[in-house]
Amino acid sequence: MSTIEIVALVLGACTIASGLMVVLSMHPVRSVLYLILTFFLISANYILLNAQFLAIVNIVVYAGAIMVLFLFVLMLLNLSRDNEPRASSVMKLAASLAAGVLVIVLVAALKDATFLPAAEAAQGNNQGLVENLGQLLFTKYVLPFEVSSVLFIAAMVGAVLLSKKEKQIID
Amino acid sequence: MSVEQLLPLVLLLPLIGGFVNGVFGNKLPKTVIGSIATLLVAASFFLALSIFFQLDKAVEVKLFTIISLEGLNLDAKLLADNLSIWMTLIITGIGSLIHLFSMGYMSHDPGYRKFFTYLNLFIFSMLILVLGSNYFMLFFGWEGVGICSYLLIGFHYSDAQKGFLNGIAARKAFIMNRVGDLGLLIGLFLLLKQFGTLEYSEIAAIATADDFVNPTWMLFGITMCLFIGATGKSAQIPLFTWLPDAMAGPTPVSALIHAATMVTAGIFLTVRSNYLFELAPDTKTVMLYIGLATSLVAAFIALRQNDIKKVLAYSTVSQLGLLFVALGLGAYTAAMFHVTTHAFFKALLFLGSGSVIHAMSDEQDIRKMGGLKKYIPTTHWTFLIGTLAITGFPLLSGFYSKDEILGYAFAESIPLYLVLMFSVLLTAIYMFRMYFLVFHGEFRGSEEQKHHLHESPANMTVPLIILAVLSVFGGVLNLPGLFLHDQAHYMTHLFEHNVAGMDLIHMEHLPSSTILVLMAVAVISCLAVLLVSYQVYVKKRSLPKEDAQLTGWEKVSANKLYIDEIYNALFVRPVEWLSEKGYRFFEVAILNGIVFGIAKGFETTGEVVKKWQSGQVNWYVLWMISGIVGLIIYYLVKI
Amino acid sequence: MELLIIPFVFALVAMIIPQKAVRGYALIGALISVVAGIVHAAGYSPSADFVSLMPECSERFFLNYGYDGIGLVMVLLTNVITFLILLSNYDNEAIASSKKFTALVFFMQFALLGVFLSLDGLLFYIFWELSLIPVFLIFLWFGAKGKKRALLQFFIYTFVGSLAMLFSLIYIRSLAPSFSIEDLVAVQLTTVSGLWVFGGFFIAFAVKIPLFPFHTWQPETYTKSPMAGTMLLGALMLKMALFGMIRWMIPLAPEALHCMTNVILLMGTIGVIYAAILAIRQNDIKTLFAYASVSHVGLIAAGIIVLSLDALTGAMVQIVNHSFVAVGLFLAADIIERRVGNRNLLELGGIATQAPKFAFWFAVIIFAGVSVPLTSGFIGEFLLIKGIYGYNWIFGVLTGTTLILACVYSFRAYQLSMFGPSKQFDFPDLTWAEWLSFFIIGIVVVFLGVYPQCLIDMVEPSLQKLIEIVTIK
Amino acid sequence: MVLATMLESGVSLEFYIILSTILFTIGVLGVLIRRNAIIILMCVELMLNAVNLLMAAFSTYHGTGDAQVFVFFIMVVAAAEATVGLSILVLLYRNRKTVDVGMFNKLKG
Amino acid sequence: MLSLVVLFLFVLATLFIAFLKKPLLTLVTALTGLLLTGTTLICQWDNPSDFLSSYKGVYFDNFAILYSLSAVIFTILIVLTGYETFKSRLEHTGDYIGLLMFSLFGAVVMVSFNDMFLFFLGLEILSIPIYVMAGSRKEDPLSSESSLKYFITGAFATGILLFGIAWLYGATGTFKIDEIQLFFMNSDEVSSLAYVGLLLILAAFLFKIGAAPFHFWSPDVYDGAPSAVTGFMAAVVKLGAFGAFIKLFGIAFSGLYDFWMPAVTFLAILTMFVGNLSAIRQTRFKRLLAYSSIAHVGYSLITLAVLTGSSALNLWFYLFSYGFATIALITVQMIVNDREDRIEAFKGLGRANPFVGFVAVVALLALAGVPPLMGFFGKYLIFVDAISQNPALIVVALVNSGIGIYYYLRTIVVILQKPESENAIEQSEFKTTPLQLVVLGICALALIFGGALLMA
Repeated sequence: MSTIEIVALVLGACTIASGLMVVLSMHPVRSVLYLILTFFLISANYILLNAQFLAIVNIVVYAGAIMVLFLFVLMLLNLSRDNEPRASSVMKLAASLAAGVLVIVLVAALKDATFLPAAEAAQGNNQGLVENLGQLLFTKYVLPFEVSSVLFIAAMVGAVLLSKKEKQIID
Repeated sequence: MSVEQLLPLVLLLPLIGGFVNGVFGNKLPKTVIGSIATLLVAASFFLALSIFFQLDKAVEVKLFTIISLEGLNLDAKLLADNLSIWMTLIITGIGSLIHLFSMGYMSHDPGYRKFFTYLNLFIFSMLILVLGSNYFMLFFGWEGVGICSYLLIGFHYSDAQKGFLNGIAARKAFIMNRVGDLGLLIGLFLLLKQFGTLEYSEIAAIATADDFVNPTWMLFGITMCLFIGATGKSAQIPLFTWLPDAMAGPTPVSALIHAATMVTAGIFLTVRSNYLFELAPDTKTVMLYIGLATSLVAAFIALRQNDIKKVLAYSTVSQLGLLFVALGLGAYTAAMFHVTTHAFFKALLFLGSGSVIHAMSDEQDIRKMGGLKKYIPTTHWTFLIGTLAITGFPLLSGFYSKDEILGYAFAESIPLYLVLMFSVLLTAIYMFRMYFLVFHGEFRGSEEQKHHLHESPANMTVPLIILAVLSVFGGVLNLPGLFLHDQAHYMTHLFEHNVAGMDLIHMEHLPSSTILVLMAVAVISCLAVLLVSYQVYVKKRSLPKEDAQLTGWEKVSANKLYIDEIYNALFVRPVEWLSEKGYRFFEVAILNGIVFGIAKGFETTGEVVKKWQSGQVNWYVLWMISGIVGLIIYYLVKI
Repeated sequence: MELLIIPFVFALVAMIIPQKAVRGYALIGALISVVAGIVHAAGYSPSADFVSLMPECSERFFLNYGYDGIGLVMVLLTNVITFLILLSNYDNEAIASSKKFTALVFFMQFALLGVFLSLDGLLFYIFWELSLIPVFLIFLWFGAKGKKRALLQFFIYTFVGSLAMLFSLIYIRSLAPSFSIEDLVAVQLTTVSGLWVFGGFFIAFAVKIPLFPFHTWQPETYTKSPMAGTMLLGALMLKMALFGMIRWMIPLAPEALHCMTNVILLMGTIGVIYAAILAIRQNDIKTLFAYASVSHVGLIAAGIIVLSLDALTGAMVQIVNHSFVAVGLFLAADIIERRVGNRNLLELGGIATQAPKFAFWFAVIIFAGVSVPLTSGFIGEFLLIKGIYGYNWIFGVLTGTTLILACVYSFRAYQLSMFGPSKQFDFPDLTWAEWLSFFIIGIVVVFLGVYPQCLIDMVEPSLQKLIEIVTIK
Repeated sequence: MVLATMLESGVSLEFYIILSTILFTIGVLGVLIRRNAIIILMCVELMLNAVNLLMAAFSTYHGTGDAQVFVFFIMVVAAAEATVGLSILVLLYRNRKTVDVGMFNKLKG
Repeated sequence: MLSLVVLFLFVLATLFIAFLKKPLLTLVTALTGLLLTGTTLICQWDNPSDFLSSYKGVYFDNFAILYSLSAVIFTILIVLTGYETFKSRLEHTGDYIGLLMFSLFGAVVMVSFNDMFLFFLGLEILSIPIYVMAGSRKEDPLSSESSLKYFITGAFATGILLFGIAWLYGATGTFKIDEIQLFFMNSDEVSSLAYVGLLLILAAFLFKIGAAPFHFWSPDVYDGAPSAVTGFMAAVVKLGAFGAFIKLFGIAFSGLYDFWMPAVTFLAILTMFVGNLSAIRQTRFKRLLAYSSIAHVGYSLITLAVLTGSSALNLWFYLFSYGFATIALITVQMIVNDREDRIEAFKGLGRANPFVGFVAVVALLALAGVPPLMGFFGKYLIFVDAISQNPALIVVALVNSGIGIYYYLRTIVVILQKPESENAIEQSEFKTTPLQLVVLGICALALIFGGALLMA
């Protein structure tokens, strides 16, 4: 077993553990923090996968922006208390069962998977670098890129629509 | 005019009468209505008479095609031969007399116009029955007379007390007839299957051809079916109980339909099909014994009936039984002879009874009568003649016709003869009982009735007199060869084409002495009964017991052998039970239950499925996950 | 083509004419249709081929109309019966003066004519379903109290039935180049696929005819629906199914006949006897007539399925007869109900004395119903029973009992309502419109009873062809 | 780079698939058993991250950048969803003073 | 492509013009935009062109134009019918209309995409505005609840979809539709990655169209969302989702047809039953519509389960007819405007307002599949196409149509029934606006003559 494997395994285990803690910790803020940790660990995985830019973006966008937003809302709504009602035990059992079976069947499906021949993992395999991605994004995928801006506008309009306090309600 | 022209006219005249009276009658005075009806039937009679004398061979007149299909050709076609014209004469002849009688009898009835309309329509139907040249036409008439009979039995439907029962009697008559009709209809189908046609002439040609191979079972089936039809119309066991009930109708109707004409349709049918019956001896045997049984049973019941018309009705049934015995013996001409004489004296008796009832202000119970001979002499004398004729009093018409049949029976077997003789004896007993109770002794009715007693008007007595004359002299139509060789067997010769090819007159093989002995036996027995009855009812003045006091055989007789009750228990009740329970427990509970159960099932399922939609979003997600897991398991299983 | 256009136009125009003129308008409209039908009949020479209404564009599926003798008879029947329905309702102010009602009846006529005239499977189905809508609305708007259950039952029943037919049509369509009847008939099926096709049709028709045990919707529907609705149902809609058997079911899938004949025959026979027995003790006059109808049409269905020329001819005669008789019977029931306010036989009686005309015509209808000779009912049943008898004598005898049972319940109904002493209600005699309705019915019934050959001549070639198709396949 | 050769050196693609599957399932589990809507939203984010990881792994495996571009778009969507989701939650909280999804069961049946 | 640009520009225009607080002007702008979009779409008929020729991200072939155009038409109808509601919040009128148009944008992308990028983005653009719109009646807790439910399940489904796309990518190494298609056609042995990916994508689709057992969101969301949004979901969202569905499964995954066909068939049957059976006992109108919509999804899935050359067209026609019927009913529901949304509230509608009653009945009959309405022809096309392959499936579908008739008919009876008393009519006054009447008229015309036109 090579070093890399060990690193990968440990990293994987940590990621999973951290992810589990997100779900299992009962305090919302703690969940958020575990999630941020998970994001960091995933970023580490990205680096391991030679997707350096992705790793950075992941931290910036998720851990930096999205999770802060979550925390913000959590604080705003004053929900940072450990008073979340527990799911019913039936639900818990069913959920664990479903999740367990899901993993098992997915892994079972993977059992006899055949893969396309891997790409030449040449030394110059550096598509994960920012210039390559930028190249792709602004030439080949410029249309989806533009379309995603539509998505953002829509989301923005929607968010404004929903969050704005109605005058009538205030009155 | 030729026969071809006259024949449709004979048929049409009564129809025209019915139509005119039915449509325009409400604007006409009563006398005109009655006259139209009577005159048209009489005209029909005279036309038939002229045909009768012109006729030398059978004539067929095609009117139009009813149904023409591949392999099925049914024409509206008339046939004039001696048999059909003979029947026509009886129908129109007696019919016109009864019409005449009705003009008086029904004069106070509000349904006067309706009555004559129905009566004319009946004549029309009956003429179709006898004049049609095929079984299909016969069936038309067969059912038509049934309908008219239904209408006329239930004629007084709005009567406050008896209206409802009249209706029931009418319905019973029609339904029982229908049972027979179904048999006849199936007989028709069988005929079509066997012969491919319903024309009498064609069937006769095939059946009497030399190379005809007798399909025994088929012919047995055909003739049995025809016979079932005949039992319905001619009131034989097991379908005879409607006839006594049919007396609910006005008395002229009983005379015309339920004595003289319609009930003899079965006889006519059998005689028409005699060549078929000859090929099916088993049916003849059945017919013989059914006829015998009917004759006995009806005579037995008649012994203790107190309704004047009921007695006559059972007498009719009994006589019809006798006729079927004759037919069973193959004595077709004798049967026709008796049909004729029976038409005379039974019509006479019924009309006479009508006259009595008329005089008694619609009283029919003979216990309330008595001593009427001095109040209504004409009726009395004619009634006496009728009674004597039916009991076979010597030299009256009934004597000849009955004796002929008895002779055939004797020729067949002596026990048969004895049983038949017994039945004849019973006839004499109940007829004389009735006669004496009605016309002799003290008047037993109410004062009011006594006050109203009067002889009927002329238009009622004239038909009585004519019929009495016919009853007396009707015997000459077919005198036995014993007396006058030249004029004897007029009817036998008349019908020899209709019943040709069969060995019929085996009575002729009986030695003259035997015949004389038989006649003597008949005469003696008749006279003996007359004397005994006279002793009992006139001298001893014994009266019928009250219903409650009856015991033993008398009770059984008075209650008509409980046959109505038995039929009720056997057929009516089960069907009604089935109808009610079937509706409640099968239709509603099961069939409807299934339909609504299915609907209910869907609704319940809907209710259950609705619960699935719990409103909890976690569960929704869980189900989605289950779906995905299911899909992937599907993959794992499939690959 | 005018056959279809006339009622359609009249249905549309009915909505805009003035209220006062509705009744006259309705009669005129119906009369024009009758005349149009007669014109077609006068120019028709019987043959087995279809006379196309629009020969130049019959390849367009929605213009593929035409008739043979059978179709023409049905068209005439529809037009005359529609006229009769409008006429007999003339005095029922609430209904006859309603624009909605008039429009719906014309619309119904349109749909029915479509059913009888379409030579295209899909078109047939469309009209078949379309015909439900006016009846549904008539039922809904003019029906009796407590109709909802009956309404839903009837419509779901028939809709589900027609879905089965849709299956058959689509199934056979997938094997044929087009939906035109010639193409569909030309398809050769295996026994199994034939059973599928046949079965689908059969469910639809069995529900609508209705055959035992699918008949349970009928009594309730008949009692709850207004008279006009009952008439439309009993006189015309049921005939759609019988017509459908002759025109579509048997020629399209004769492969299944050898399996199904006995089944249908049995159902028909049971229906004949069962419904008749049930009718015997019914006290509601409409329920009684409903069961009577079940009994009669069971016989027709049984006759059709044995596929002999005489039975088929008898079926056609009986279809016509039953339509007229049904109109007559339900008119009588309605007259009684409207004047007495009661349909219970046990509480009726003595009407004949008060209303002799009514009593007479009611009797004529009853006689036709129990197939007395000289009425078309006799010709029809004679031929039907003969045909069934020729197929199997046991069934022949069993179905023959209808002759007896029909008498039992019909006469019971007639007697209880009309005979006996007068009861405590006032019963005016027929109005002229009612009288005329009865008169027309009576004339037709007697005419066909005496001279059915005119009808037979029209339908015989087509029936011959039907038998031929079956024999060939 | 040393790390670039990790696939050849024995850390197989399966490893990453399984890893991301497990992460994904943890996200699913969170959605199922948590009742705080915000946490549920976070769990969805976790699911999306699992997908991202898988995408990145495949990208490296196939040697093209397309999948990494796809990951960007997923992030875009995640951000948009988070925005909208949070505003819905804010709205709900205003209405009902709770974000417990168990309480939102007025619509059912 | 041009149409997308036009649409986007007009959405922006609508949003900005709305600041003027002149609702009519906003409406006119939006309608102009929609009509122009429609026109540009029509101009592209039979003339598929691409804005960026090197990368065919979207591709407006006739299929795409047909679906897009229908979506545009439905959006116009929804905007018209919902205008009254939108107008009531002046400061949000533009947002409402704009969001619906955004969603339409997503729908157009979803039927014209050519690779997974745009498919995925289109799906999100389609969905996210609807999450918002479902909750747009902010003071109404039910509306918010429906929004939340839709959002959670929707986001979850997005996760599933992406997971599926990832697996698929792992197997094929491409995001392009045509390449995926080629991959499945050519490779003898397909990796299990592809199967699992396909199934996950299938699950996401089933969620989006609302097929059992992924349908649970739809009754709640249909019920809780404002009526116009419900109509939009039933008509446009479903059209977009089905368009993408058949595009992916009918083209990209057609090589694996034998694999996914039984699953789809089974789910179609399940969906039909769940939808119809649940609908039987509903008392609320929009829930009824929702379950009926589920049932219709079941019928629509038949086209996918049998997949022939004409499936896309049949499916389109079916959804087209379904859309008209649903929009008509939603409009009627808005006219009735019962607070509790009871079906009983429809009582006397036919009497009080015959035209509205008539359209409602026509629409319900069309949903029930009664000829000669458009809905019948929709069903008919699907069934004819399917019957030779799978007669049993058609039997099941017909049985379900039978069940469906029950509740449609019940509703019709309620609509047409006479009210118990005369007062009842006066109590329930049904207010209509001219725009709604126009919508109803258009729907009725389409439903009555649509089928005949197509068959001709």
